[in-house]
Amino acid sequence: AQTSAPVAADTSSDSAASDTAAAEPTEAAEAAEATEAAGIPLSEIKVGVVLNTMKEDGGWSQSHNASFLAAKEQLGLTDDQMIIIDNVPDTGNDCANTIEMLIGEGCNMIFGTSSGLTDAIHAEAKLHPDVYFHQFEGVPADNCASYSVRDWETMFLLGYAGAKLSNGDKLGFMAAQPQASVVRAVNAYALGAKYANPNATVQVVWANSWYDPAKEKEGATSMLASGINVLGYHGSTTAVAEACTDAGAFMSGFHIDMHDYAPTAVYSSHMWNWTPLYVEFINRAVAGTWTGEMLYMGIDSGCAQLAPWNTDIVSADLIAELNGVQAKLESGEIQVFGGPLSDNTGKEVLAAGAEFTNDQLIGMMFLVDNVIGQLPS
Amino acid sequence: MDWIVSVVAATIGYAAPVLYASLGEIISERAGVLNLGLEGVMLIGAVTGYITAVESGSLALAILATMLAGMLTGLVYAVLTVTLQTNQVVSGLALVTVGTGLSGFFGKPYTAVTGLEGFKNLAIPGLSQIPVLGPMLFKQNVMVYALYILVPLIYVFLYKTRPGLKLRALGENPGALDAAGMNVFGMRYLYVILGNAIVALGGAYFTLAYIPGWQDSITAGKGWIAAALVIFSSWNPAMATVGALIFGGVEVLGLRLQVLFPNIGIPTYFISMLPYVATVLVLILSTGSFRKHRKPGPAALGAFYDREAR
Amino acid sequence: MTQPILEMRGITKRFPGVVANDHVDLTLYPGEIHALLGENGAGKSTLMNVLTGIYAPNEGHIRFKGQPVDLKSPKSAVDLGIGMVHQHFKLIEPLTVAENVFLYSGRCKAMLNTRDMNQCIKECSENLNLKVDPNAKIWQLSVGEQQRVEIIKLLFCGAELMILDEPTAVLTPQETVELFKTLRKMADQGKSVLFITHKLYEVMTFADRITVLRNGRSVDHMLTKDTTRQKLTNLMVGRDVLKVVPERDTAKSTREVLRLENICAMCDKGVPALNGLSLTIYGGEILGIAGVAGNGQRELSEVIAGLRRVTGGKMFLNGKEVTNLSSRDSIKKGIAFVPEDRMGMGLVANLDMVDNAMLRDYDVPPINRKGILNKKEAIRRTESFVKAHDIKNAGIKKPVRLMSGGNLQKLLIAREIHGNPDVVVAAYPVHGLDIGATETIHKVLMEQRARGAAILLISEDLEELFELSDRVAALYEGEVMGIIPIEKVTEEMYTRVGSLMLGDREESAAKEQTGGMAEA
Amino acid sequence: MKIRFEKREKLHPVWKLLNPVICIVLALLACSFLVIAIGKDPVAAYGKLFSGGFGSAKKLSESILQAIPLMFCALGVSISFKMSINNIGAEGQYVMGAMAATGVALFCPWIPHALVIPAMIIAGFAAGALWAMLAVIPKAFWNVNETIITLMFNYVALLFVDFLLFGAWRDTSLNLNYSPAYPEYAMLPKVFGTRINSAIYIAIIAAVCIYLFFDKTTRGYQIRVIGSSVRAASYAGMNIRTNILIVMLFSGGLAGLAGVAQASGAVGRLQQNFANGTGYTAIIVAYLSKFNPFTVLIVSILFSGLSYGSVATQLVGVPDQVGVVIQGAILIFVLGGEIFSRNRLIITRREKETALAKKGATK
Ligand SMILES: Nc1ncnc2c1ncn2[C@@H]1O[C@H](COP(=O)(O)OP(=O)(O)OP(=O)(O)O)[C@@H](O)[C@H]1O
Ligand SMILES: Nc1ncnc2c1ncn2[C@@H]1O[C@H](COP(=O)(O)OP(=O)(O)OP(=O)(O)O)[C@@H](O)[C@H]1O
Ligand SMILES: [Mg+2]
Ligand SMILES: [Mg+2]
Repeated sequence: AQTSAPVAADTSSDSAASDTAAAEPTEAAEAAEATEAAGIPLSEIKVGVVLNTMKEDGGWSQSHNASFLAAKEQLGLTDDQMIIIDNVPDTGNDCANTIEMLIGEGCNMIFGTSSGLTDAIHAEAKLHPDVYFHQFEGVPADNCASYSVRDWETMFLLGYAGAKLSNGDKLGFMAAQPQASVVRAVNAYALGAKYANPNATVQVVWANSWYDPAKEKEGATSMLASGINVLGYHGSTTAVAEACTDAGAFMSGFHIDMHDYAPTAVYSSHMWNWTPLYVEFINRAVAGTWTGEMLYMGIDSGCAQLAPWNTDIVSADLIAELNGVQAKLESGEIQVFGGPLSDNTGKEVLAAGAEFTNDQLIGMMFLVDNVIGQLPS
Repeated sequence: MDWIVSVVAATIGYAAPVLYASLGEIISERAGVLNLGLEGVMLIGAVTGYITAVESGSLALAILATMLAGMLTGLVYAVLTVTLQTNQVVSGLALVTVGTGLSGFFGKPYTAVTGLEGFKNLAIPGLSQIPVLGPMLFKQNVMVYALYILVPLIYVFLYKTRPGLKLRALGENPGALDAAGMNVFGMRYLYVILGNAIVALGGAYFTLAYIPGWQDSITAGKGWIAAALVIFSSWNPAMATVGALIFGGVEVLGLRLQVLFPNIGIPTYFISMLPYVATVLVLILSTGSFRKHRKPGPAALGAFYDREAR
Repeated sequence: MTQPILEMRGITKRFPGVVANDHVDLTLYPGEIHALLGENGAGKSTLMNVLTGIYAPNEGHIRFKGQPVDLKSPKSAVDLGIGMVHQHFKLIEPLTVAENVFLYSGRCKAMLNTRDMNQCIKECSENLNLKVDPNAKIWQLSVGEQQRVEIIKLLFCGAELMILDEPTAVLTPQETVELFKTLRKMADQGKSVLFITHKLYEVMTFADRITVLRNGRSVDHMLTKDTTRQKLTNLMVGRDVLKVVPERDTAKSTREVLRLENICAMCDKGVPALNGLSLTIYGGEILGIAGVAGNGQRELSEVIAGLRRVTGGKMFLNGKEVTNLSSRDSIKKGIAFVPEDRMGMGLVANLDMVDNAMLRDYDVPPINRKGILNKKEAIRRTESFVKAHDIKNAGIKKPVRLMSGGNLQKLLIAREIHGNPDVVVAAYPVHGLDIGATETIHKVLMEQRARGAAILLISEDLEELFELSDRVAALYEGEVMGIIPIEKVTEEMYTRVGSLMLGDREESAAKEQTGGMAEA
Repeated sequence: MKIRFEKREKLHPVWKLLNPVICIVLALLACSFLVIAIGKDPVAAYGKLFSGGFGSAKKLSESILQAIPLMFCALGVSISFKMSINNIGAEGQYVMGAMAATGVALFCPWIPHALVIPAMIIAGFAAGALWAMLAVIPKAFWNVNETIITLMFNYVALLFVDFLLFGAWRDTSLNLNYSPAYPEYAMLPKVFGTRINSAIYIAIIAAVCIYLFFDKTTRGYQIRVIGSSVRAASYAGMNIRTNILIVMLFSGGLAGLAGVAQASGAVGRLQQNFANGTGYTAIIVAYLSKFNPFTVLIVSILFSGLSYGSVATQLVGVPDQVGVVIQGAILIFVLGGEIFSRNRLIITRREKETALAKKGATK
């Protein structure tokens, strides 16, 4: 078992802690310490959720909100058994305050859906040892689990399709900010494109803002104007869809099925489905097998999904080809971030045959060699 | 050449909402009422336009509703600053707060509601065939075309008509107009309301033409840029157009630089600062006291008019 | 007599702390030129502002052409045909003369045509003999020219009842004559003219009837032919005024304190305002500055006080060159300044008396003790000011904006002479003050003179200048036209200084003075 | 009917006090219509709002904790507004202060541990002050409008901090645009028994100092004079340029301290969008407090309680934006209500207007 990670833990103990945490769900194997904990009857479960943006944000929080509601439905929880608070800033004291409020309302399972909430969740977890905390991509602790969804397999597929749809070797990618999760998506997209076409490159443009639709549209337009006709996207506005529609170009969507934003442009979208994760956590709590560990799910468990291929854009042949690639991904035949990998400055970041650790995946901060663009140093 | 055409065309599209806001603010400031609440008014306009468009399916109705909402904020602002004689700087900031809050409040159910056919780019037959200029100027959306009419209209109104003459006088010396029997309060109400209607259109540009769609704080600070441009423009709609294009151009080029020179070595964050830095520089260069003939702005700007004050 | 065009009855207007009009009556007949007379602050402008609908009266009623009228706003007055030239001009600075006039004219079409407008104003100004360039922007004009624009505005737009509030303060005597010729013509056409002035000579020469206000009350009205200057003065002041020229030694001082050599300076608009002005002031004398307002008086006082940079020339204080002193240094070197703009510049309205009393030496001991204010000393000093000059106040910790004009000026001058300055610059020190306060201020100036200070006194009132000054210098377009020693005040002195004020230099003045003034 | 205002000389002190209270009540009433408009119960919403912010000792202490950076920013803003310098750049100055403090806490290992906190305070103050002074140099030297420039500096500051957080200063162990966490010795001690940190003492001391500064020093005196009348100030030989810079030194410095207090007192690292609008709320707080430093402290707590409490309104289905609207509405109503303490409102009916002639409307 591990010591609980202190709020202000220095980096070395952080990584030590997460090394012991498993990357895959390994419930029973390590459940020894949890056996004494009797389960909570399902009727006494009360879930408190902290969303960092508005639950109608057309992206991140919307996907979580929908997943929580689906989980509630699936498990037959009553309305009283789940409180969802949205628009709680990652930064500052608001999160801690909100969690206090939720616990005050009787919640015994707390979920924070942004990695930015890590510090607050850790602090609160220490104060309330009898409450189960869950944080997105955080550091697990005694009563604090961490979870995420592998989005790189779907992004790889979208990149693969993009390269096939492209009129040349060059693709584009409109990205909000160079945060690790975004960087990871860009890289997976580029690697997918390269898998389809060894000469494919991906031009990335950063809006440097989480929320500036005008800028995102202009960034997309600037790539389309340079002759690129396929864009990858990581963000939650409709602006890029608009630009692609105007230019008659193609794009992949993110967060939710963006088909409706631009029926002629979106060839498919990466979609989140957190429901299996949330159902799993609640079930474990009921069964008394809940542990503070890292839970990662991916395309195989249905947590990362692709929206149906847009048959107006993607030919039946290509769909068949893509299904083949997807099968290889699910079987593990293709490792998205398998060595050897080098970044776009020529440095080798992963030796042949090696694999990234969980930490390295979470904190990915390099662009693979066929990405054109730069990260702040 | 194509590259230049596409940059200019994009610049115009990018400058349009800022220009709407600047034009509205010029009208209001010419009347002597400083309104720093542009950001709030734009957001209210943006959300109203979007909700109306989604609910009614009519863009014309949406534009009408936007202007009405802008007028309503103008009315509130006029009551505050003209009748209740409040500090205009702080009232403007209050308007930003309220506008942000209200638009978020009412826009919440409409966030990421999709499927609205906004104003599409329309090539004007004939004009858009003119080489170079055609694709730059005449493949835009209707709200941009409206500006092609609005800017000269406001210009002529201000400098060539009698009501425009009165408006110019109003911001300089309301006491003079009042003594001559003109309705200073009424005119201020009128122009603040009118100005805000135009500012609100700047917000609706985002939700009806540029994106279309609603998101919290969708204007992302453009209202403040517009306030700066008004000073730069010396309260002249023609110069405001130039200013908006400079701002739009810097922003557009900043993004294109990432494509043109992906390995430029300057962190993109510094390129993102360019529009703000440019705004500061332009303000200093155009209004600094080292300039011989600088226009300090309407003399009565920011001061409430009280007939019995000395 | 015919029916009056205007009757004002029982007009009362209160401002916080002042009753500006206290049951004032005024009657006006068609075809007459009527003078409204009164000391500064008597309530003349207030009454006119009530008449033009700018101020809402607390009590009283008005009949116009026999009908009761309710002047809710200036618009109602304009609709009735009441027009006014205000004491403080109502002009739009960045607009041209023509635009300013047409702005108010019903003759203005919806679309502006600059050429027609200019042409029209040019003709009009030529007819009226009031020369201005229709295309000039107002801010480029001198105060005199601006006054002309105001008059053109009034006459151009036409009105049944024309009110002119001190129209002649900045006009030359010749222009004054022309103006009244025009007004008389209008009166002969049946219009009525109501004008305000402090110059008894104009009243006696041009008015048909006179109403006198004192302390906000209408004290009397009469036909001009039934009265004399002496009677009017007594009515205005409320007691017999004995012309006592203050006692003063005639011993000439020769200790040169302040000398200006060829001073040039710009006004705020960047136009030259002082053009090679030279002056010397001796210790123990009062040098009066005469001149039509706007001829560089303000710039002159500010240059001496270190508030305005000179662009040429030199200034010497006690023999040492001090050109372009900062205002901080000028205070430290003993130059006191009573500015014309009391509340805006000399005092801070929102601060209390104590804060205001230390405005000029907050920075030096004993008030400043290593960056900490010595409040005790400041309070002691304020109290001594109050005692010495009998300053009425609501409490020395109350904002001075609550004080009356006379008491403000007493506070200001007490502060300025504190510490016995070498030089005292006093710009229009008694403007707007009642007789009592005026006497106090004059007494203080004479005391300073006796102490040996060099005093520069700027005033538009020649009588005041002649009364107090040892010598009077006339200023015209930023130059000294001539300096006249005052020994005995005669009628001839007025004409002599008057013609200097018009820009006739001393040499040529003797020949021309007869022409201009005799007619008047 | 005709409505006009007539100046009144003085107002009974009770009314003077009551005026803002009435305005706040009216603002809350007006906002309750919003809640009704979306079909919710305003009483329940306000109940949650106030109990969420002030309902228990714990909640009150949380609100005070949240108020600390707001206090610093509002104190800073109020001194610049007192001189009629519209510094709306507190947001950026705050962030710059936090950035400098982080630099000291994480990247200056040579500083002895005991001196780290003092060094952070000095660095935070200096960074905020420098950023503020830089923004008013155009004002001081060329008389360029400072309102807009201070605002533009906010965007630049935020982007600069983003640049660090996404690059050199990123905590590489996390998928976060955050700096690494501060070491324990860089954290401000807590006020005993609560989560409130000791920066509150600094805020109170700062308020006292500001009060004494304006009342007792020649510099404060100069600023008061300049704030009321620039002409009188130059007449008295005050160097306006120097004073602008000095005022912004303190104004920005205090906002910088907000960054230190939040980073080292509450959060323990630098984060993206760190100030989260506090710099703008501070302007409202400063104005409502009429720039009185002690009132600033109280109003800050009130406002942070409102924003905390607004989270709780979600429990009854009312979006939290209602909190922001209420803050703005309170400002608008208090601003608009001020006229009634300077004037009396006179409403006359048409028929009565002529009667006014004889009667005399007021005594
Ligand atoms: N708007 C105002 N607010 C407050 N007090 C005023 C106002 N206007 C005039 N007063 C006061 O009313 C009194 C009369 O002022 P008014 O201007 O009518 O005098 P006046 O006779 O025109 O003097 P002058 O010869 O100096 O022009 C003065 O005490 C003045 O201070
Ligand atoms: N009305 C005003 N309101 C606010 N700020 C002003 C105003 N007038 C001037 N300033 C500012 O004060 C600055 C400097 O004024 P100051 O009087 O100190 O100038 P100065 O005397 O030339 O300075 P120095 O003595 O250092 O040369 C101006 O550039 C301007 O930015
Ligand atoms: Mg007068
Ligand atoms: Mg100076």
